Amino acid sequence: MKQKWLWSLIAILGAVALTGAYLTKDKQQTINLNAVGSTALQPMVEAAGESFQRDTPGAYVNVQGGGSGTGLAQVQSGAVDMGMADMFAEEKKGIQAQKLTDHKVAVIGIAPILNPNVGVKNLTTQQLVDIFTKKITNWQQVGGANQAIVLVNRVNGSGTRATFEKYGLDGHFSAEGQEQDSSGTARSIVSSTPGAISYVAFSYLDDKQVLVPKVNGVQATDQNVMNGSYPIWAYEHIYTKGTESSVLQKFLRYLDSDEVQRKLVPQLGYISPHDMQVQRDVDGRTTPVK
Amino acid sequence: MDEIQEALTKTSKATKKDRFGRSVSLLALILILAVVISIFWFVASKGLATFFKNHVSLWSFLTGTKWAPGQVDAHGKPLVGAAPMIVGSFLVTFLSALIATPFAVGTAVFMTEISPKRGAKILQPVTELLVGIPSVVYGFVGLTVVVPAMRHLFGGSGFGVLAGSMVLFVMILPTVTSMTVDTLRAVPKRYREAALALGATRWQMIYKVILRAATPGILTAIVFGMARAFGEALAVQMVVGNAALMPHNLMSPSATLTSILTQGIGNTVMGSLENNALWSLALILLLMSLVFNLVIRAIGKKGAM
Amino acid sequence: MVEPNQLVFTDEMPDHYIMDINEDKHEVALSAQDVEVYYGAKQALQKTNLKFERYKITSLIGASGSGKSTFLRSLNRMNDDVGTVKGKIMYRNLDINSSDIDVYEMRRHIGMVFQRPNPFAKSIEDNITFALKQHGIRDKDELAKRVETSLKQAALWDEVKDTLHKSALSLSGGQQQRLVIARAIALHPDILLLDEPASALDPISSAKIEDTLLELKEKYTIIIVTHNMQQAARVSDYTAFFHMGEVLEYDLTRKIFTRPKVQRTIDYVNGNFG
Amino acid sequence: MNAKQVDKIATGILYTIAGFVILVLLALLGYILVQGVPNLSWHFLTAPAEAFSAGGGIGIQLFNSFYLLILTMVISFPIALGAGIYLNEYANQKSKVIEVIRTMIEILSSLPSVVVGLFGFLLFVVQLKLGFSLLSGAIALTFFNLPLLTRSVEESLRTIPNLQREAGSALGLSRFETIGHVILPAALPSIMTGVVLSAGRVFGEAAALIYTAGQSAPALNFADWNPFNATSPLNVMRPAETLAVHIWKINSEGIMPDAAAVSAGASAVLVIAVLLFNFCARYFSKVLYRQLTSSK
Repeated sequence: MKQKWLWSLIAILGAVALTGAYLTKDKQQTINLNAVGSTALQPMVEAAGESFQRDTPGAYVNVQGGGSGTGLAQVQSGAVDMGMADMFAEEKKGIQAQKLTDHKVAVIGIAPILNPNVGVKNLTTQQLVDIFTKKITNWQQVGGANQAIVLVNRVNGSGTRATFEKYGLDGHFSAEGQEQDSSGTARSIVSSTPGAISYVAFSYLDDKQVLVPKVNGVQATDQNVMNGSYPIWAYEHIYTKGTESSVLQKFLRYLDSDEVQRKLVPQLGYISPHDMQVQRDVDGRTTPVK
Repeated sequence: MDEIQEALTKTSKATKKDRFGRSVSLLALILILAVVISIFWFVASKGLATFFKNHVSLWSFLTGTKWAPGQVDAHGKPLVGAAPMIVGSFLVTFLSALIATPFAVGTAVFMTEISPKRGAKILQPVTELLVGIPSVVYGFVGLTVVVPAMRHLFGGSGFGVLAGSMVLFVMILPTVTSMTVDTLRAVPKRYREAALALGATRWQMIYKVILRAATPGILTAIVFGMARAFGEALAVQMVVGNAALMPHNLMSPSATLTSILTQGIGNTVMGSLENNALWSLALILLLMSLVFNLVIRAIGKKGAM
Repeated sequence: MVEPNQLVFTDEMPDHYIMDINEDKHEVALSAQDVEVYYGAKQALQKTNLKFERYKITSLIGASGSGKSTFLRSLNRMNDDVGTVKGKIMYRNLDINSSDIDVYEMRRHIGMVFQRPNPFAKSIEDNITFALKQHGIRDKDELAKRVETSLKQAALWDEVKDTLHKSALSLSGGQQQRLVIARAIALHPDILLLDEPASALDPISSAKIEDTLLELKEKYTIIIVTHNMQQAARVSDYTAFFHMGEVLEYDLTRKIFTRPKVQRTIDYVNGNFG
Repeated sequence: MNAKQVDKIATGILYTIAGFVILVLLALLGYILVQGVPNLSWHFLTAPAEAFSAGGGIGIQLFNSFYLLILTMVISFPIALGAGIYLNEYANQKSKVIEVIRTMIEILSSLPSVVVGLFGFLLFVVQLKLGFSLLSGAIALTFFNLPLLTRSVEESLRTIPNLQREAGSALGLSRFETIGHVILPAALPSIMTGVVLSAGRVFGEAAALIYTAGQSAPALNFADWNPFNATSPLNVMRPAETLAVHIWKINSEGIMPDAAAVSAGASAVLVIAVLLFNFCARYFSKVLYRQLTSSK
């Protein structure tokens, strides 16, 4: 039958093409580096990976989001080479932090954001605590417009929320309220909802859309984070496990190099750990850098 | 034995082909079954771990109203009360079905009884197209159009059960409509002719004959739409507000099972209580899906009698 | 022509009159022995014993639900999926109702035509050649020959010979039914089972089908279920009368229609009943 | 009020409802297109995405979406076809087991796709070490797609009258031959509709892919079509962010200044692609149907 002939021919041609392709494939051995985790860190590692690949033939950096929890769990289980996280591994339940190696690749500042109609220029830590625990429910009570307060939280377990609660709310848990799982959505909700308050990383701050109040009289700027006067910030971590391959070590060194830290990090709205005049440990103790 | 007798007692080529076809297609079915069972097993084992490994009582899980898996209550028990999400899911589901039903049935009647040609020409392709729009885009439109509209109409933040229901209403409308159309088309022509021959007006024919005959099918379509709504995640998540609080009115931000599940899963560590509790939500979704299916089947059986 | 005195009649029960065919003088093509059909727990056909003579047309008549179609469909095991058929169906000294028999092969020899025309959604030509090709006939000339002869035998050739490539669905109901008959005989079966082949057709198409059957009789053994008394009287040599799931009378057609022996048959053929 | 007046009013109401629904649906489509189409350009459709500066395109994502769709269909269609055939043609329709199987498949179809995605993540990406790859994504989408596709195949087959099956068996054809040459061709248009609908869903699916095909789109070398090379577009082991995932990502975490425009443009492209896909499939199935059913 004609059809049978045709199909066999196609099958044979396909097999030949595949074998040919396999035989003529790039001889270059590729080494994959996999990074999974925090979506906040994803663009930076991705961009760094692209330029790293250009300089290191055969290396292939594969970066995926999935959330800090996923990243830490996967690097712990050995499924990926790097776990990207917004928090210290010690802070995440179910992670045995002592088995992981921490690489602090960036510092991220987090600022409260308000809907522009609120009209509040400054908030003290106490006021933030009262707002987020619903002791204060109207902006009038902190000198703003007569407008009910709408809380927009980040998801329970997200690094941004953990950092904000720890350093912005002095360790208080926020009351239940709306939750959004991404910075972009949180910002657009705040910008369009009268009376809304949320918090996002500095890279999402946009004066046209939202109002950024001072915290305890300190402006949310990179400079103030560096000198330690602005309290709400956290490290962005890359965790690795056990012995690192030479290519992985090279990539980690590259992430710490000036090329990344001076150019890429500021471009993405992060702060380089190199510029920090203070440092912090897991328990939140801040000490000056020598 | 002559040639024909021999041929009759031998296994013919056709039989061999048939055996081949039967085995291959059975294999495909078994493959799907394996997939289904492994997913069920996976969800069940993770979802049940909350109760067996983490010793959360089923009762407090289903009735508790505080959802904060990372924290513990005064007795040192984890705060995993799923009641707000369960209520939220049911609210948006029923509400969206309630809004969608008259529109879907009306449109379907229009397409089959009043203007079959135009109806099919415009609505059919539009319906199929809408199914292809990703829920992210629905959510995006919900965020930029529905939520502000709700805010202007009813005050509050705009996020809440009602906004979620409105988005779901548009999402399930095409499904419910096209399934209803199928049912109405299946009503035998002689019913229509008989009714009209008896002097009934078109509306009487539609109302008293067609819709009566098609009721089981229409119910199935609605339950099917509800099942869809119950499982929808991304779009609802963007507009419902995601506050794990008992909704006290339709405008207060609330959460659904899917919205909490989707946004929480990446931030928890596999095997931890926080993670298992989320899988318990997935298990509820699975069981609800089973319930919806059984309802559809029950309606189908009743209609067949 | 078969003469009544050549036939042997068996047990003359008050309400049954079943003729047996003398196998020494008449070749039997197919015989049913104690055939019963059950649909689930419900018995649709009582024990039935019938012999069918080769190159004759046998009509099965009776009211709706009398079991005649059920019986016919059992003869080439079309009821396998829907019910249980007990008893023996003997064909060429083989019980074709046994699991040793290859059903598909058997159906090549015992073909069937249904009440509603069911041509495939293919061209006229492909409708006929499709099954042939599947059965391994590849030769183009042979295929063309079979198409022509079977269409001629089914009295359709003149109407479609120029449009063999057109879709079979474009034919009229009567033409479709004749095409279906042509499709069945193209396989050169031994026996042809027809289940009310003309009931859905207009009188002219119906008459054409009858003519076709009379011609086919030369080469095929035909068993036909019909509701139409006149049709049975016109085309068949033997007639079996079915009632409530059993055969009440089986005899030469002209006897059934002129001198039936069972009261119910008299009622039925005279139109007093059913 | 007499019956005639009621009839008139009811007809009026039906017209209003239908009109309203059409209006809502068209407004939705219109909104997406009006927001998105002005952002479209050749550059936008072909350029790679930018992570944090303006002017990025969606070229790679667009290619990924289509490639992933094809891969998914290649895997899932034969399976769904086989299972659908078994369920409708071979299985004993009264069997309780079959009913249970049908229910299970239905339940799978209403499972949130994020659950399917996570299952795929744990099984393929982690356990089977397929990594974040097109292959993992295609298998996860297959899981997500199978129930619907099976159901639609089964229902398409059910609409073919039994007369056709009887015709086949009366000719001594095996069920397999009858299905292959008679039933399937006749059911083809309806099966195609099912395929198109499920393709639309696959094309727009995001949640199941976030954890399987991944959320990054590494640069591709469109001059290298050897499927075994790392940067080849055809390589199934590479991570591949699709258009729907891209929209999701830029809506949630996008920090490029033109995020809103990119998102709107990408949404419009998605809708247009689904639209085109529908038309092509419809045309194709018509041609195929004509070819299979009668030679001219």
